[in-house]
Amino acid sequence: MQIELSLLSPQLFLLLWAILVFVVDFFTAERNKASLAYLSIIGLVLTAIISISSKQGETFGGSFRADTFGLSFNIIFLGSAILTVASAVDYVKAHLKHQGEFYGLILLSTVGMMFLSASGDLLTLYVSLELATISLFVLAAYMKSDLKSTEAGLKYLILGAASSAILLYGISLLYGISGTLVLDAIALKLSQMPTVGPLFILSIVMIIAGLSFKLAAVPFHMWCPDVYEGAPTPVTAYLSVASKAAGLAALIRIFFKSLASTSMQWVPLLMAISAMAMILGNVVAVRQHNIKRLLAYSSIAQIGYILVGFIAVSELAVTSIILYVLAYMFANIGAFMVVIAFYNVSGSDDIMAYAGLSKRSPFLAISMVVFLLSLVGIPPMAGFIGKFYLFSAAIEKGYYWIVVLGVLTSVISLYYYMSIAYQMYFKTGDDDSPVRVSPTMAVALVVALAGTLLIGVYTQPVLSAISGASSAFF
Amino acid sequence: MIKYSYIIAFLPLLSYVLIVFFFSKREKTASGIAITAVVSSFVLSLIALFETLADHGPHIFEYEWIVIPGLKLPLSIFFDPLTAVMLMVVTIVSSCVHIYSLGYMHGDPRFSRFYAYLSLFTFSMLGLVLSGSFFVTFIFWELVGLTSYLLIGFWFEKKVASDAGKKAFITTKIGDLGFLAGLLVLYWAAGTLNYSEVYHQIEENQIPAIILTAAGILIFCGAIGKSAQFPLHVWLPDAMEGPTPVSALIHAATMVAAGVYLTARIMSIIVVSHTAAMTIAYIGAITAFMAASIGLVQNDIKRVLAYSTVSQLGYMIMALGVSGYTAGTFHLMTHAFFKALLFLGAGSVIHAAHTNDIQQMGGLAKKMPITSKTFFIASLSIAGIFPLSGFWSKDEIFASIYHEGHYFLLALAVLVAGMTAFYMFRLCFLTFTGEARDYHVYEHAHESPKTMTYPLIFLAFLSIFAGWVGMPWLEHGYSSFVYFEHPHHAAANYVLMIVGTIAALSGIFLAYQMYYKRAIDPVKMGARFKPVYTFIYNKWYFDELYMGTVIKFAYWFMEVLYRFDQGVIDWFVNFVGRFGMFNSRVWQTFDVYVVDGAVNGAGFMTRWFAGGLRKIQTGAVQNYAFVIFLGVVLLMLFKMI
Amino acid sequence: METGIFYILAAIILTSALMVVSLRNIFHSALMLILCFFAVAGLYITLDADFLAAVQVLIYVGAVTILMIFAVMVTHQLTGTTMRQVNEQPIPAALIIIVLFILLAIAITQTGFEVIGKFPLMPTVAAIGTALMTVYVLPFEIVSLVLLVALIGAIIIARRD
Amino acid sequence: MVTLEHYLILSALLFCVGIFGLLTRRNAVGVLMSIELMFNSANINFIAFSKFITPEALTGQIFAIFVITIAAAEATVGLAIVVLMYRNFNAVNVDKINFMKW
Repeated sequence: MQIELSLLSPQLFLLLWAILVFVVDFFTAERNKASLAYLSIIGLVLTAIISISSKQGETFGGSFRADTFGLSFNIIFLGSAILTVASAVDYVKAHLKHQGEFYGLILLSTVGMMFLSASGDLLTLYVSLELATISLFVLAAYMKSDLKSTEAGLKYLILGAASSAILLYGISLLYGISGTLVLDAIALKLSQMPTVGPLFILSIVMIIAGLSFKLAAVPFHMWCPDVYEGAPTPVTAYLSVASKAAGLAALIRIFFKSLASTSMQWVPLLMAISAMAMILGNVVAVRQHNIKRLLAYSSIAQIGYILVGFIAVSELAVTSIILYVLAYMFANIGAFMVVIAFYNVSGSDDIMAYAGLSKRSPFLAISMVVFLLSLVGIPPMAGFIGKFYLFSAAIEKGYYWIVVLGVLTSVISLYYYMSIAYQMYFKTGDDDSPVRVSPTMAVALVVALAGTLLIGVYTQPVLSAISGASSAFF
Repeated sequence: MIKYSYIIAFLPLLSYVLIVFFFSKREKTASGIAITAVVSSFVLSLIALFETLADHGPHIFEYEWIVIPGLKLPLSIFFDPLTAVMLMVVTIVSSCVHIYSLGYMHGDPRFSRFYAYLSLFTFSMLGLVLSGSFFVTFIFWELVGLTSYLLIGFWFEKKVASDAGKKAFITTKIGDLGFLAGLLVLYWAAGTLNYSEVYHQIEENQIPAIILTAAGILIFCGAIGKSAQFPLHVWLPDAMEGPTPVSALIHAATMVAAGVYLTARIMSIIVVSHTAAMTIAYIGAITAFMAASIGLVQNDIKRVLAYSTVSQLGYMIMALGVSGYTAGTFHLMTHAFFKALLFLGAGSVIHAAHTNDIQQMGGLAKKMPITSKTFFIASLSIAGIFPLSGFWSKDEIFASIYHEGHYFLLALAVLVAGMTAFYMFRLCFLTFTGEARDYHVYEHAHESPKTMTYPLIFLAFLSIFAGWVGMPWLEHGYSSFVYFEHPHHAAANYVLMIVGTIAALSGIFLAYQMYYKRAIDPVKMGARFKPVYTFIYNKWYFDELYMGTVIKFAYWFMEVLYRFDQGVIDWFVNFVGRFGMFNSRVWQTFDVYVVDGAVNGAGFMTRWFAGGLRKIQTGAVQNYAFVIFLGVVLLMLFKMI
Repeated sequence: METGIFYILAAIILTSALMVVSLRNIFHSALMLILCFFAVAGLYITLDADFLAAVQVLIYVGAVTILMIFAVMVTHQLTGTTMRQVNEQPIPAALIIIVLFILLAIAITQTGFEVIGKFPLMPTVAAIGTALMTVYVLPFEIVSLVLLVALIGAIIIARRD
Repeated sequence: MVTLEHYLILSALLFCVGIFGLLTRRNAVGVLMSIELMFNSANINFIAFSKFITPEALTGQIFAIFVITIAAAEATVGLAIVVLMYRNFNAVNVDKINFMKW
């Protein structure tokens, strides 16, 4: 078997860099630990450059595929890691111990996700998913003296392990039915079978359930609000984007590659989940007072929108999902960055505390509004383009009801997103001291803003970059 | 110029960026940049207009924007005579408002930001007009909504203002949902959202009529929201809490006109689908009448103008609904000028009097000669008095309704014209003439600075002459420039002209008697004037009866019995007053309980539902696990059974 | 003979598993877990997976359950047998698993597997070792990272500072 | 004769018992034990399929090795979190840890 290690260079580079971070951590004095964040950012940026410039192909007998699809998701993982780390510097310094390990674990989790998006068989996929997830269990409980963080870690771990077991059981059944773990071979085997049996349906339900846990799609979302609220906010930001994107990458790899011929069976399942996610996420968000919980429910709803893209098992579907996740990455991490910046000063995540933010920091307030509008899907923000693509994928297949539902629930989302804007702009708080934003955070915010607006206004370059992604499937 | 017409839109955007990033602290520079940008846009639009006069087009330019397999969305410009006219309207009114705001907003702590928002708004509006596809139109449409939200809520310290901003945003958003759904339907059927391609397919009968009807009505929902048509009109009167120049810009000339513009853009659907056409026409008619009747009894100067705007927009929509493409867009243009003038004049009055209540004004003409004269000119124009602008466009509307044979709508239109004249002159007389009713207000009143009065004079000029381009005797007038499919050049219908003028004059005369001469006062109702006015009132009476619905008839009948012994005049004056009050109360009740109720009710239901759903989140991790497995089992059952 | 062994192992596995989830004393549960894992290892032998049986005993019995018992010891004073050990949802849980089992059982019995009658490789140690170093070297490396992460994470979380 | 179905039914039963423990056991360590039972049932599947479906490729057995490793890693982190929870809340019963809800 020929092994071409150069295809793995982004993953291997980042892995080595993570170990470098752990090593440098030993020799860094406690007050200089922030430099590790910058070291990590450098590594992530370099990895992104290597990813873009490294060549494509497959190795390890098809277990590892470096293709445009994987590359697109790698950029999303790396982008969210960069933004997360950049926004975390002050927060970590103020609230967390073991700073070096914090950044190292984020890098290792990213490595896991990058292996995941490149995996060509179920074993590699499962193992790299666990690499990404176990790092996140630890990160969720990282604020050890904080009760909420501990509770978040516990809930995430128990439900995560249970979902992992369900996923595993589903994979074992799929393996039994097809006799192989390689995604291509499963597709071949399934297309030869005249009908699919009931066990196959149980296995896809279990696989969907296991991966939906990562996505936080209803009814596998229950961990999401609690963990988002309890985990350190940078971890929440990372969880809300990178972890979801990882779940999506796995879902697309499995369903669009191996199970494409049986889409009649699983599209209704995903639609049911999507509809529930849109309704529950948007409706329950209305009653939240903690901004992290609100964003948790909003992220549940966002997954509902993204799943709409799965209806059309087509090139448009892959492109639109990647585009939306990209838009979602900038907007959602951006929103969490504002939350972090505000928490660093005020120590509060209560929406009421945001009253008068427009006067305390116009920059934070307007950034928040831009991110929220992108999440609602208002032009010219990126979210609008993304939503438009997703919905046109559904229209293409004649699923009008889900588009109507998506649009209606978007209106509800407007209500709770705008209630944040209302607090910031039309209320006055007790405290009107200016909120200072550190330079690193400001740069990261500007990047997220630029991403949100540029994708919305000038989409074509992004589209042409990701248009090759669907060639891995069709 | 047409080829580079995007520059027209981008100049205000450039101004916005410059102000926000570089000149937010320097007020003079900021306003200078904004005014320069919008005036340059106006000059460029003028050049483009002349080019269009030479070659009607449509000129289409495409710029690649989003292209992937299965979906192509170019950024395109669709430049036809209507575009040229809209560009003129937007840039002229916007320029006036920019200049006027120098005086009106003087000393406001967020002066630069106001100019930044004005620029952004102008950019969005120009983009909306220039765009060559429904998709891009929708994007600018939303941007217009967003910036108008910022402008209405500009004085966000006032709770009413920020609430009004929200109400405007959310109410129009409801209409936008329909718009978006319509676009999806259209895209699904036609495979494109470009104006030219969609029109082409409709002409070739490639799209089934039923789908066109659905798409047309859904897209029109967007116009209902933005142009404040029944039943989504509720936001516009509230939006008067914004600064008055904003009202002039947004609620007179541009944003609310966007709905009319959009309706004109779907004219090819209207001519194919009778259902869609009649829906549009009757919604316009209902709006026109309802808003006019409410306008009769309002005392806030800006609210009268707001209801008047709603009513006039209904007029335009009604005209478009009966395929009066030329008429609707013509009235859109003339209305933009005189209504902007009215709002700016009202702003001038408020600036001087520091109150919005016309009952506290009176006699201001002596103190504010320019404002009062221009206000009278605009009122004459909106009332449709020969030979001012409003006369020609209103006549064109009558003619097109008459041409299509909708006599009921025609009668309604004439009635509304009379009502319009009445409430406008009621406003004029109460504000500018007679004795000062509040000396405190009167003493402090003064004429506004030149930055405010010059735009008034300029707009007064336009209010008189802009309509002359549409005189029916002109060989190459408006109707041979902006038309649908082929020029529709109707001969002058003198009967209609006279009817319209009589309606207007009757309204003015009634107002004159009631509010200037105080001849008819509900309190001092005497028999003195009985013989003079019976005739006039009886004519009105027939109009009303002709219009009447069952409720009105019942009300009239009750009134007859109740007022039997009080004489005809007394009875009739009361009838008119009561009817107006009753009518407006009915509509206001409708607003408060039905429309607002529906909006609030939806919110309440959501919150209640959310409260219930939220309780699933018990906090106990094993309950969560239970939900997960319940989900797994249910999904399995869902697929297995 | 073969059938008899299967049923005996199955009975041990299920009984001990039931005791794991139901015994009041968590320490006894841990001991039952060991028994269960041993029986599963026995089952692996009947499935011609000798290496797996060894791994099962080494890792599960030797490492995981010992860790569990260690954790039980650490948290000892709270694990008194007098406390109720079952939460308030056993009945819904029982309903769920019954339905799930019925579904699984129906599906399993209705599916025709393409069973291949060949005798599997024995012993498997060499073959598995080769496979892990060739075809499955990538997941093997990744899983070593998983262990690294778990190690770092467990130290960071559990240590007192 | 013991067929594939025998093993699968046994594994299904074990899986369900594991779920029952996960859903009802109050002690956090007990919950982790139940999850281990679920992992084991999946492993029984893998190895049974390995014998009956792909006797020569050993795919299922290899997968089972990875599952065991990952289960061990998850248990390690899980027990660490249980220790942390014991320290912070002075409790080991998971249903006591419900401060974040709604």
